[in-house]
Amino acid sequence: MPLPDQRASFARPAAPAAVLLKDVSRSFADRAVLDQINLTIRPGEFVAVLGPSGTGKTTLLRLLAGLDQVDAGSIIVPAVRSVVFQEPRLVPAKRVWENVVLGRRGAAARARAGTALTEVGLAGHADAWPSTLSGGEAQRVALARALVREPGLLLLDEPFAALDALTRIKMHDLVLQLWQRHHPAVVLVTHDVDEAILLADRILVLSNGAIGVELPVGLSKPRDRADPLFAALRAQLLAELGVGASTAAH
Amino acid sequence: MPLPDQRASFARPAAPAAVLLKDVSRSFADRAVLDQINLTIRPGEFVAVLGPSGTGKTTLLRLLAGLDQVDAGSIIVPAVRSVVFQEPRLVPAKRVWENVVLGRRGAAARARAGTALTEVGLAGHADAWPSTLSGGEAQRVALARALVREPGLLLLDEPFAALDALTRIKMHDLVLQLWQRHHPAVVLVTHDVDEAILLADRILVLSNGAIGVELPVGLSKPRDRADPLFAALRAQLLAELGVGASTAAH
Amino acid sequence: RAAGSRTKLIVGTQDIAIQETVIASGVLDGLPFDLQWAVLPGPAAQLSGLYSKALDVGLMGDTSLIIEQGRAKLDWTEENAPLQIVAGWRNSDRAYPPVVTVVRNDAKINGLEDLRGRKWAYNFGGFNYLQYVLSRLKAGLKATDIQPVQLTDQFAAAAAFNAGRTDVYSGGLGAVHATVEKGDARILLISDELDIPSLTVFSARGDVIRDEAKAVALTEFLGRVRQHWEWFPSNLATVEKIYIEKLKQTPGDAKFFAANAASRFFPLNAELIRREQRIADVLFESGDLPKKIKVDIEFSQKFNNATSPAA
Amino acid sequence: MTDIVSLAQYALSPKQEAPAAPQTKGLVLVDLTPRARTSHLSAAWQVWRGRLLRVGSPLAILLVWQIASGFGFVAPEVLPSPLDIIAAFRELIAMGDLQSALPVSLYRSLSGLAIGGTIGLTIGLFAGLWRVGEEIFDAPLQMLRTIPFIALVPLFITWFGIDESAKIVVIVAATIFPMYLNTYAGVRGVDPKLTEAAKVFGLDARQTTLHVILPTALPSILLGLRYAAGVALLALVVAEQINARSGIGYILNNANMNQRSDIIVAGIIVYAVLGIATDLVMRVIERIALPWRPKLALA
Amino acid sequence: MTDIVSLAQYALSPKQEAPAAPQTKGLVLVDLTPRARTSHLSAAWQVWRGRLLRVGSPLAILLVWQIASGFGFVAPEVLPSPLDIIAAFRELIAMGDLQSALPVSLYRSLSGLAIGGTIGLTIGLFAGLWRVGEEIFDAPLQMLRTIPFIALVPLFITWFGIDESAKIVVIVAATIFPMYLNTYAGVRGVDPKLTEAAKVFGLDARQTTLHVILPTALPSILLGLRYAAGVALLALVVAEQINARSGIGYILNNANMNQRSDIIVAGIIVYAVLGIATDLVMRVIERIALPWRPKLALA
Ligand SMILES: Nc1ncnc2c1ncn2[C@@H]1O[C@H](COP(=O)(O)OP(=O)(O)OP(=O)(O)O)[C@@H](O)[C@H]1O
Ligand SMILES: Nc1ncnc2c1ncn2[C@@H]1O[C@H](COP(=O)(O)OP(=O)(O)OP(=O)(O)O)[C@@H](O)[C@H]1O
Ligand SMILES: [Mg+2]
Ligand SMILES: [Mg+2]
Repeated sequence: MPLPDQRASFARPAAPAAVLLKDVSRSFADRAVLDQINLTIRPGEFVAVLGPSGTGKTTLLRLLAGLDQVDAGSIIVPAVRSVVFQEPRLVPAKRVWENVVLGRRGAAARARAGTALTEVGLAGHADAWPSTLSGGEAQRVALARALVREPGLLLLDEPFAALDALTRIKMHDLVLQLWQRHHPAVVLVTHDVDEAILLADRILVLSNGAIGVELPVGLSKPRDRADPLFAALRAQLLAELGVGASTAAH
Repeated sequence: MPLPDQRASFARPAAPAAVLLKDVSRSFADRAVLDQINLTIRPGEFVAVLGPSGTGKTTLLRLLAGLDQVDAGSIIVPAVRSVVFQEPRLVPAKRVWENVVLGRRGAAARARAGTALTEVGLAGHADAWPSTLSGGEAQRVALARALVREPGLLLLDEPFAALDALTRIKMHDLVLQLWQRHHPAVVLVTHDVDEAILLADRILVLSNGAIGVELPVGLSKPRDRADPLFAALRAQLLAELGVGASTAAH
Repeated sequence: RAAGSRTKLIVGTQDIAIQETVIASGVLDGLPFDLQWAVLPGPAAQLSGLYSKALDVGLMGDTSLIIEQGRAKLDWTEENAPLQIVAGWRNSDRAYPPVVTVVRNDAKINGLEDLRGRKWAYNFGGFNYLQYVLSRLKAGLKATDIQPVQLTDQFAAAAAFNAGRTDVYSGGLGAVHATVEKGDARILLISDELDIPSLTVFSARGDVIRDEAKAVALTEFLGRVRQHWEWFPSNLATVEKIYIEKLKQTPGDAKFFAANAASRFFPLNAELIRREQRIADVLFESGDLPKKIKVDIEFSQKFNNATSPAA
Repeated sequence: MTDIVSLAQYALSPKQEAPAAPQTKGLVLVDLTPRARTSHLSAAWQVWRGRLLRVGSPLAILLVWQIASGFGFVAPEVLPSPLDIIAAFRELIAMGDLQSALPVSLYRSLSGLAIGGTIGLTIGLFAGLWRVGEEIFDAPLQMLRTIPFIALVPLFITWFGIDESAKIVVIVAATIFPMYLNTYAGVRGVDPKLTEAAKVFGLDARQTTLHVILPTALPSILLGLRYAAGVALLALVVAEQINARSGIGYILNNANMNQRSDIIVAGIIVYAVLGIATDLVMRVIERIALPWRPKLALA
Repeated sequence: MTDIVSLAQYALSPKQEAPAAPQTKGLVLVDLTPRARTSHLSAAWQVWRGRLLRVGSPLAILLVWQIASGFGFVAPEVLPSPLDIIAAFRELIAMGDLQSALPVSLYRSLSGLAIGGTIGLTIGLFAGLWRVGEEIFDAPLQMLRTIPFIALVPLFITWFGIDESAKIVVIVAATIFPMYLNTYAGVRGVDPKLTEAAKVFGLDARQTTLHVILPTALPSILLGLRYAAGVALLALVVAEQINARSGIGYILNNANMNQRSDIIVAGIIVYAVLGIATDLVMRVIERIALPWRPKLALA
């Protein structure tokens, strides 16, 4: 698999890049969770990140979001970013709609929240308190909150993990719509290989602190799971994740 | 699909049943989330529950766990129950191993926690604080905590949602092992249709406050995703969940 | 009481001044009973100590029992009087009046006639309050004719006066003497001009006075305190040192207070009782006492021999 | 259903789960069905037991007290009997002392609380939000809180005079700290996950404070207000030593000087009633200000 | 990295994100790379700024004060100058007053705190865990807290005598409430999700308390201890009116009666220092008892 030369693209700072990571490292308690990561993401590019549990996907997203600082290396990202965290992170003291337009008030904000909540199928819960939501509902509120903004970089940390198949498909469509409208760079962390292939332009597999594999997805959107290329990509990625065809079937 | 006559089986209380739900209803703010549910689960039976987000799966599990009370109907469950909640629910002030054997102390408990943590692949995190865990790690700790006990009923609320494919397979094996050893009745809530088919003896689809479909899984374990019966079941369940073959492929 | 066990007398004081000078005077040497001192500031604490039998003898002003008797639910009689004064003392030198009414010089008060409408600091209770009431009455003024500033103790009242927050102050001279000596204020009226006895007294519980052994001890104790008063004037330097070191007074204050404290016991005689009776009547008329009382039962003359052998 | 009070019922009294007969080879079953009618009655009983006990435990104290003094176990000088106290109340009301004291004292307390509480809240927010705020203000406030105002009345008079404002200054000084400490702790206790989210969504300092930190820290801030309200009442006893002619602190001080233990105890009871009233007001405020919180029963 | 103190740096000062040049059609980029060397220096500076400010703000007060009195803006009766205070300290130390006062007073405070704190903790746990506990104890304690002990010295003498124990009783009575209220609030604030988990895993009341509720409520309980420790010091002024011959409360009361405003201010400073010492001790206790909490800087 041809790895694009990160260093070369970084050497030309005028190149159209929304995200530039150079030799980024991050350690916790002397364990290097991320070890000299290099990564360039074009504006409007949709990148999916796969990788075993505890391998540093969330850590990478926190660095991109500006919530954590690198121990070494340099990092350039768009000024306006939006995040769906791995947990919903709703303010318990604010109603659902207030959480969606966090920081804004008034009828306009309320209307905007209403639209976003309708899109995620939660129009009826606009006035509820976060503590009364089901797991998937809370996750969709967090999604709505991230999508009402117009970020240059959209960071999604397993945003669909708590959703059933149908809702998940609807949310996929929603994210793709938004992406087609504003063209933010997107980094989507997921454990669902199919999801990654369905949505992303490029798929990274993180493991042992490094980007193990970097796969461009050459399929046109919308994509079809039945496409043989899809199946090939899936097999390749699953193998990369340690799940051979035999293991996958138990 | 032949629905077993719940009422009939309930009428014979001496019948070997681990869980007996009769006309169980539960409402929140006048919305009946569960509406006259009838359900019998045999000791040692593995039941998977599917259903759209916000349909009452967690509510059902809370009732079975004894954490919530029915508004109407009656409910009988084993005295010893164990739960993996939809969120990890780790005590932040206790180290990971102390969370696993919550309530017990001493070298024996410590050793037992160590074994359980090794099984979920977190031996190295035994002394960590919960706040330093990644999402999937926390979920596995919660799983370890549920599995160190010997319950008559094991309730699992999307316990593998935050796990990558490989870790997920390992955790499936772990749950099946435990199940084969102690034969608890198991109720597994999941959004992953394949997971349900791989693990369960019977699959329920919850929707609109009722058990819409009840499918026995007639496959012998271990199961093979490539089995045509498997594919048929999957298609049937996906259709039931509103995901036709066409939608599934986008 | 088991044979051989010594009588014990617990004496309350409001600060450590008197106990320190009594001890320093050496009069307690070879005391035939056990003496225990207890410091409880304020007359209320002294009375509580007495009532709860934590104290046998308490130190207070001579008006405290007047108020106590006036407030009592049951009328006091010779038999049931819970407390009686057993000794009283003050400095007999007019140059050291115990209580005074003082005016600030910047207030331009030349005589009693100028007191109308002034801010007047005093504290409630005891002969300080009496000084205020009698000064005001002497000036022919009602409480509504002035701006009364009532504070809980004379230290607060003095602080208000010294800081120039009031024009007039009634109470102990000690607390304002520095202002007077600086020339910022002058004395307008002393207690003797108002016929206020202003004695500091020891009060004992009725059952202590009736208890043979305790009464003997008390007699002995008062006799020795009398010796201490005799020792006192000729040992002012020692007293000053005690005041500076133990009470933390400034040297100037210590000099003043030592001279001021040089007292003698006054016999608890008919003359004193007559003056005290007038006080009780004034307090009744001013509305501060709910009932008319006879003060003679507040005085036990049983110990006069010990305090004033000549009388 | 996650009523926090039900913790007791849920977590700590397993007796509600009547074990059903073991049905299959050692598997013990329990019947979780609530007995509907019983539970209806028992809910009513719970509410009433609550009210009874809340009123009952002070009444029980009163009863023991009356019995003790009625049978002469306690001398009236040690503790006046309840009947004496009632007489004292009659006296206070007949003379108009109590009626005039309450508005005066409440006005002093409330204005002191308003000023001191605002200062404490502001500094608490500042120190909670910015490290530099903590560095500047924490030490002086830790010092302020241990200043024994009781021993400072003369100094207070020297500094602040003998007017109404001096009394309020005492209350202000006493209420700043509880408000500060709880606001500070509340702000620092806000889950960093939430402020991280606010940061990511571009909220500025003001917005983060207003929309995330304040609402989340509100329970702690209200606890501070609860304290401060109590302290504002207590400080009256000191404040009303300063040239007061009315007020409940004055009544107490005056009774003290006049050795009226019956009035002192009556004053304590007034204080106790005000304490309970404060508590009720705070419960109502908490109910209104924290609608998202699992409700604590008012009963 | 989720250091709670860094809230300020993270959420509220976006200036650390130096905007890089906009590179593509309106997409503004920022450079999040920390400037390594600068940040090393700035971390050290942060720590030192912290220490400086913490010591500096009290010192600044001192300086203003000395200047004010040195230039005669304030009369020495109104506020003795710092030099006067130093002289007063010399005097107190030379006479041995301070040296004897501190151990005596600390002993009284600590024993009162130990007893009162234990009672408050116990009742707080009881009321927090069981609704019936709240119903029984809350009203009496809400009453207790507003009792103005300052005005009750005579009654205290009547009830508890004039021994050492009476002094400690005053402190006990004063420390129960802060401990109670914060324990209660802490227990009630424990996330019901955690107690639910404990219930499901079969923990009984004792285990749930020990393993889930106490550790989770500990921050709040320690806040209560912080309060109670402060109150235990303050109550000395009242306690040491009862037949005391030494102690810092006694020194203050005595200075009050002898109009030594320099000693009063010295006493206030002793109190302030004790307040800061308490704070430091509590910080250490918090550090040790709450290892799982994002660390608050000690500096
Ligand atoms: N604050 C922290 N302190 C110590 N260790 C941490 C901290 N945050 C994360 N880690 C560790 O770093 C590793 C990577 O965590 P991260 O959350 O990035 O994993 P992840 O790839 O998102 O995993 P998952 O898929 O389970 O969410 C984990 O082993 C975790 O325990
Ligand atoms: N305490 C509550 N108060 C009010 N409504 C509630 C409460 N708990 C749950 N609900 C509502 O009940 C419905 C069912 O919730 P539940 O958690 O059972 O859904 P779920 O099937 O588990 O969904 P998910 O797959 O998203 O976890 C939701 O719409 C939720 O908003
Ligand atoms: Mg993660
Ligand atoms: Mg759920």
